[in-house]
Amino acid sequence: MAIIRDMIPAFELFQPTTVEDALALMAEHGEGGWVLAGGLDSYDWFKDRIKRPEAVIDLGGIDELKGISDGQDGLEIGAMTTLTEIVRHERVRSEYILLADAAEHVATPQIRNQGTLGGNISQDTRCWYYRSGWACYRAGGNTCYAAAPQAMNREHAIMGTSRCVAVSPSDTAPALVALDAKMIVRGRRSSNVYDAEDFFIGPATDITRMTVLEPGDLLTQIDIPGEWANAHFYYEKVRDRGSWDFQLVSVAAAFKTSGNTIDEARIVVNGVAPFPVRLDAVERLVTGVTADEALATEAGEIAIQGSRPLKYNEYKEPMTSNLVRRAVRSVA
Amino acid sequence: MGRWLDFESNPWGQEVLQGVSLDLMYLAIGLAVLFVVGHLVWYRSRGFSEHEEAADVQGSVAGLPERIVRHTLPSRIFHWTMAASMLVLLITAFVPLLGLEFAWVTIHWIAGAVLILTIIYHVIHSIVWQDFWSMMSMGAKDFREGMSHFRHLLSSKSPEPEKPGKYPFDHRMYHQGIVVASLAAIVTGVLMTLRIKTPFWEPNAHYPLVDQAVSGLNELGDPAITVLPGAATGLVFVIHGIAGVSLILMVVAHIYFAIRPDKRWFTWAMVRGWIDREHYLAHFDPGKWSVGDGTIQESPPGGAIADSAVSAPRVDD
Amino acid sequence: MAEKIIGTDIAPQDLVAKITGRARYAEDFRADGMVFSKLLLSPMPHARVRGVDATRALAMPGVIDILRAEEVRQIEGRPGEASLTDEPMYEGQPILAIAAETEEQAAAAIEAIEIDFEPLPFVLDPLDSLRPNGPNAYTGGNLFAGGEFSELKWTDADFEEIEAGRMPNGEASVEWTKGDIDAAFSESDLVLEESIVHQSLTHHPMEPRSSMMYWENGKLHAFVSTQSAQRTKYAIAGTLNIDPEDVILVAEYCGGGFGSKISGNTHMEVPAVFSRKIGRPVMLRITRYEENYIGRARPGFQSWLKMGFLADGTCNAIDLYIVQESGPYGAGDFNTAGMIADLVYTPQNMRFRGIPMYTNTPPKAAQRGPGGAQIVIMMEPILEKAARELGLDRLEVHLKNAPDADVEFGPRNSTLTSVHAKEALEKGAEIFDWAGKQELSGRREGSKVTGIGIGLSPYTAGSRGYDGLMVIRPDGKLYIHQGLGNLGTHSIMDTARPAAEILNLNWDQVELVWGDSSRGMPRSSVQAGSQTTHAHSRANHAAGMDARAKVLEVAARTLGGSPSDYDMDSGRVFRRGGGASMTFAQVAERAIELGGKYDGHELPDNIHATTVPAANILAGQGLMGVARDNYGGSGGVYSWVAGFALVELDEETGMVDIKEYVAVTDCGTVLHPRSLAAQVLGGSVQGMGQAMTQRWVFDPKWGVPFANRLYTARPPGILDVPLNMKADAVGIPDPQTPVGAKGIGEPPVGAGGGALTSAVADAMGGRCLCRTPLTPDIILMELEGLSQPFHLEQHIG
Amino acid sequence: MGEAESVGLLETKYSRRKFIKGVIAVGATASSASYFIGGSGLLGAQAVPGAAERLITLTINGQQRRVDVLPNETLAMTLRYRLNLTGTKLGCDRAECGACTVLIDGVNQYGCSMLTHQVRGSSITTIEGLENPDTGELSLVQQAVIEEGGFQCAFCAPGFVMSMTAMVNENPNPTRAEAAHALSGNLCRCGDYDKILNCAMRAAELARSV
Repeated sequence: MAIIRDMIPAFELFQPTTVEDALALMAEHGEGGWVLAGGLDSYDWFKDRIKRPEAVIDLGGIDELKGISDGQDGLEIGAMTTLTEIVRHERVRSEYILLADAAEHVATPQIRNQGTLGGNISQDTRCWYYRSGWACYRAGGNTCYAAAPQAMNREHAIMGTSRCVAVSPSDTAPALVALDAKMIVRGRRSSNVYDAEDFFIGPATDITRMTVLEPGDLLTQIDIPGEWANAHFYYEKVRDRGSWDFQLVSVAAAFKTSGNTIDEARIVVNGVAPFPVRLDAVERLVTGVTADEALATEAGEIAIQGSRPLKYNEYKEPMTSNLVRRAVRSVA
Repeated sequence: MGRWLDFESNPWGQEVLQGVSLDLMYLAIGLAVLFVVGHLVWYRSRGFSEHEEAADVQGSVAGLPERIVRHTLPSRIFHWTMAASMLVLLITAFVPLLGLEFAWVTIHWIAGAVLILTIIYHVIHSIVWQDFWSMMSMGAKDFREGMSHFRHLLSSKSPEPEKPGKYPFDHRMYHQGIVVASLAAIVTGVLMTLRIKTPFWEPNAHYPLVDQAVSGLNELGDPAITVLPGAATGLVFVIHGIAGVSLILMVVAHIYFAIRPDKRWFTWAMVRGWIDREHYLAHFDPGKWSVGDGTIQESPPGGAIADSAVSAPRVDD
Repeated sequence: MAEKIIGTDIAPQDLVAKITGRARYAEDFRADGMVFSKLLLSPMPHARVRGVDATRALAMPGVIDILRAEEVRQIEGRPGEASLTDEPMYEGQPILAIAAETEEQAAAAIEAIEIDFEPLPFVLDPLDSLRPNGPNAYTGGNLFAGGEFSELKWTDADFEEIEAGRMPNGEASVEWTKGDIDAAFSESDLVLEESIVHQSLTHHPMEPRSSMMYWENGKLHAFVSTQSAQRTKYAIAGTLNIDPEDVILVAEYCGGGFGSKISGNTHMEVPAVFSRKIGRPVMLRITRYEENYIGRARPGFQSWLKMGFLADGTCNAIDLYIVQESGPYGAGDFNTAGMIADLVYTPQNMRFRGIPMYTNTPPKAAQRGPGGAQIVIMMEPILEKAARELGLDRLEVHLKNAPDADVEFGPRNSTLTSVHAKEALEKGAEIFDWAGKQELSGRREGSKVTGIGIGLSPYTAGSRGYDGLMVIRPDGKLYIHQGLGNLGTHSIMDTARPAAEILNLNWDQVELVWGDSSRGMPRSSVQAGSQTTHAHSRANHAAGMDARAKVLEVAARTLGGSPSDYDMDSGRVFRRGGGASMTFAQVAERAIELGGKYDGHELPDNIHATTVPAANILAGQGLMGVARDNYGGSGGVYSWVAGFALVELDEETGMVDIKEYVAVTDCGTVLHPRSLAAQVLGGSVQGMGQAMTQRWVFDPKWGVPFANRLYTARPPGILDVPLNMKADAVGIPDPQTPVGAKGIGEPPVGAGGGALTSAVADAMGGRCLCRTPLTPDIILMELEGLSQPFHLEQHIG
Repeated sequence: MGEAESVGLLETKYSRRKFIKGVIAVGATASSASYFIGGSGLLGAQAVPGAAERLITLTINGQQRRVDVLPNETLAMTLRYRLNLTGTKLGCDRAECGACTVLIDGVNQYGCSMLTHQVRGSSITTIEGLENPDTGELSLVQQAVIEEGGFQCAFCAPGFVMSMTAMVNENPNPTRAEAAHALSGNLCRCGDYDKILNCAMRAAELARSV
């Protein structure tokens, strides 16, 4: 069968207005169903004619999934809230600027105007072998083309790999892990709450998925606990171009400080593994310590312990070290 | 009826083997269950005793020790490590496919490495201290022995089969089967492990030379080009898969017999290392498995030697 | 007195159409019964089609027909590109086309085609092909000369030299020398030697090369995306082997080409042949994915450069070896690069060696400043290093080596009409405040280091001998017929200005006619190599003079006296010192009465044969000005751009922030300041992308490109360039052309890119990464003292 | 000279030629040469709650347009191939260049990367809708672009103009850096960013002055 791109194959479109209807449709269509949020990841798959759902379930009409509201403690963000709304939201800016920063680093204004928080964290990896429709492990095949000796893997993972070496592409994911956000996932019958940290899974657990979401599951809401409100935050993303680009490496960190002593920290890097990586060792190192250049440097070194670069991505080690160093340095 | 093999497109759009399908795994599990149930039913129907038959001792026990050493400590250690690693391998291979997700890859290849080591040990050990060939080689006589044993099982009218040597026909057949399946799984397994990150090497997804061999040369006969890249990969996965499912079958059967009351004394032998005189005389032909004089009781220097002492030259060679 | 037109800012006449959506590009045209065509692309970098089974595809709903390679023109006996082929030379090469009522049906049909390929050996990296027993792009070999294929291989010894970082001595297919380099190097006070890799990169114009065509009454109506117009009409006729007058070319607008659509493109043959075959209009909508493959790319270089300098900064010797990644059908960049190196540094001793190596990658073509841009970007960091080691100022070194008007360069000692490189450098240095910025060089703030750089870049900027054609119609307006393509440089309007001034008209008395060959297009240059401004300001000048003379004659013949008694202003011709006068409207009427040469029924015999049919269309419609550019001249026409950049390099991330950029050009008389600035800065921005972000990546195992999307190929965005950029011009007219104007399209690319590679080298304390693009990973690895994962590989990233 | 003539020339001349019936009267061809496959499983699915109907009404540039849209059809395709609003360009069809930028309820988004069915309830503005429908007067942003002589090949221009329009409505007082940020979702391969920023700043200036 010859390959052709750039025409979306036919599918049925459903535009439910309630979560119940959406879940029912998802249950009805199972593997053949495709949930559409902002769609910017989905259309790529469709136009490449690699993913061919029989039914597309557009969440755009479900108002209960949109908007940001005050929870009893912290914020409750509907999964279908656009990134632009998050960037501009007053309370997000004043108390959780980390999330606004991360959201503002996503792609371009047009994409932020359409892309949603739920979509941004649920999007698929950008490994170009996988996205080219090659039958790799993640696609159900028996090979990782990106880990071959001569393979082009500049953007791939240096840690957390297992057969698959693709990285998590999301800019907001590390911020949500750093903020200890809670992901509310509704299934047809049950509904679960995951820590952001556990929401993202690696290939060792399931090589075909980036998150815990299975067919039939719907991420409905992201809760930002008040605990980290107004903490000292640091976000930075290194990319090749000023817009459109996914991160090479990014860091999102939250510190509770007294003076320049770190009482508690959550430090997360992304672009280095198939999931946002929480640096527990670094957190332990810096907790209860007064931040200074020496500490920052040590934190940077610990950050990349156990990393195993591929042929073309060794640079991610110093880059990750330096970003973590800067995050800690920002407290000093 | 499902498909037994899966195919995929390589990056050039050519169709290549991907591996065995899940259906084949389900088939194997199904057959295993069928065999066990079938055997139970049939065994009952033939009215054999569910209990260990009392060994009616024939011939004299004179000069025979109380305990006949059947498996020396090293052999037993080997057997149980191998069994453990084999179980781990099967579980880490098939349980994820049945839907229970966990990080299995590392466990799987480490268990594989253990299996390889135990087998190397076993081969060396049996070549040096045991009669390697007596186990491996099967002669016409062995088959006759096996057939008569089998006929007797089917109908009590058929004449009582003559007793076997240390390792009865079915045991040895089973052993050969395991040898073939494990070796196939190990060779392909190693090739597959080359494709993932281990502390020993960087992953390499391709076997150009094997591809070459599998797909042959193109019309130009130019060795610089592989006609069907990725063809070897699929073959490796298929062989590994087939070996895997046949191991399921054999292991299930093995365990089933091991826990059957009437065969349990075999199992105990693998635990304790010895069988009692009565079982020895009841089930074995001292001519084929002579345990010599009683010197055995004074535990000799190293069970290994003792073991070789009991495996006497076989009458049929 | 009519307004001054040359040198003033006037919004381009087509701008309103462009920003209201009225401007129609090729894919915006529709026709009754139009069907859609889709291409089947090769999945392999080199293969042979063994069999095609389209039975299932052709039976699908809406599917009309299939077009195979044997139905289009094939180039036999030499490497030559066909629009469809059964021996694909690169992954993504079109094999066949399907036409269907809808594009979706056509796509589905392509998927339903069973096609059997035999893979053939392929090579992506020229050096691999040069290795002993390395693969060849063609089954016949890796070089083609004298009508046959041959194999060029280097020895293991050569590759040991390469591994050791030295220039190899392997056989070259092109070589020229001047002076005595060995003697010169022995006199040099400083000799620098580097291996340098310049990446290959796709053109990626905003508009993919879509086209729509149909046949009516034996004539082909072609709606295409092309840089040129008149010449494209003849290109289409040539491909189809039909009478050029049977081609009606409609190309009102072109969404960028940068060298990839010079006279249309290879694949416009598909809708032309297909629509003739099925008798219905065919739209071939080229997608960005397809554009990545068939849209052309700049050839990459793997090269070795040895430069000798005297203590005073004089470059006294250059030894340059370039291996070019030429794709399956070749490119000439490497030769130009050698000449430009000689021109910019004027060493009196030089050796140039080059190999254009065929590879199984998408076809290469001229890309804005072909060869020149690459070599400038490659050499500026070496100059930075030299100046640093000699304790000299880079500006001084450039000034010392830059040529004057008497320069002779290249293998044939070419000469130039005018050179004001030094003036450009000096003016640029002044605007940029080079002296002041020197203080900032190497300044450190936190992890950020400042670097400044210069890029000095020349390129061809003119040609001669084309025709001008214009008519003053009875409505009193001057209709200037342009055979040029409207590719966005505004030259289609700006080159008309001289005629308006010669006839002393106001700009609103002038109409431009372009974009449709049936309306009369004079013989024109192709819109490539920055020829247009020079060539057609001359051609329109000549035709304007012809029109002026005829207006005066008509006035004299009508109102008495001799032509010299008359003058003209704002559309009225009058007797000097008052008295009788005529409007241009009356002049046009009168010209039609007089006939003969006045209304174009008699044409000058020196105009080009392809101008005649155009003039015949217009004969009798008014007073015709038509003439060939006979102004002559000797020597090549080159323009220059001196670029100056200030960057901040973050040593912890490897990210480079371009803070300031200034560019000054020597391109003779300025016709349109704002459009000139746009050309200079726009070209510079492309150079910035070339130096900093754009890449082309191939998987070596499968020969498949991965940077095949805009976000992976990374052309520069608005946040990747300085917020404020300045452009200016020296403004000294070229003495050999009546208007004094030279072209400008090409040179800024090297200036923008070179200023950056130079500035980054400066920020890194004189370390040359000797590789583009300068992405954060490469820079960071260097700063951290880690060894790069590549050596001289061409397609990485 | 006004551009109306120069481009008008082309059109008046065309309309005299019979073949142009096809080329210009695209309104007709939009339906005849309809773009996608006719049928789809959707027709049978309309009973299902939330299933989208194919015949829909879109509000485009202030007009109600009734149009038959497939479920898998993007807005850019509907505009270009069904409604002949070809000012919305397809540069990449992958949300990577911005040439297809349109305003959805005043917000700039990529027309190539949304399903037409998703914007049924919304007010859609394309480049063709910026001029004053009564006077034909150019919008402030368009005037600013003319004043600054913006763009080169201009294939990106409609997208940029739409983004500039969204920008000045949101923030008529941007710094040059803010303007660049607002336009960072549009690509210009001619590299004319400096002039484009001049246009944006001038547009904001004009917007402030009214």
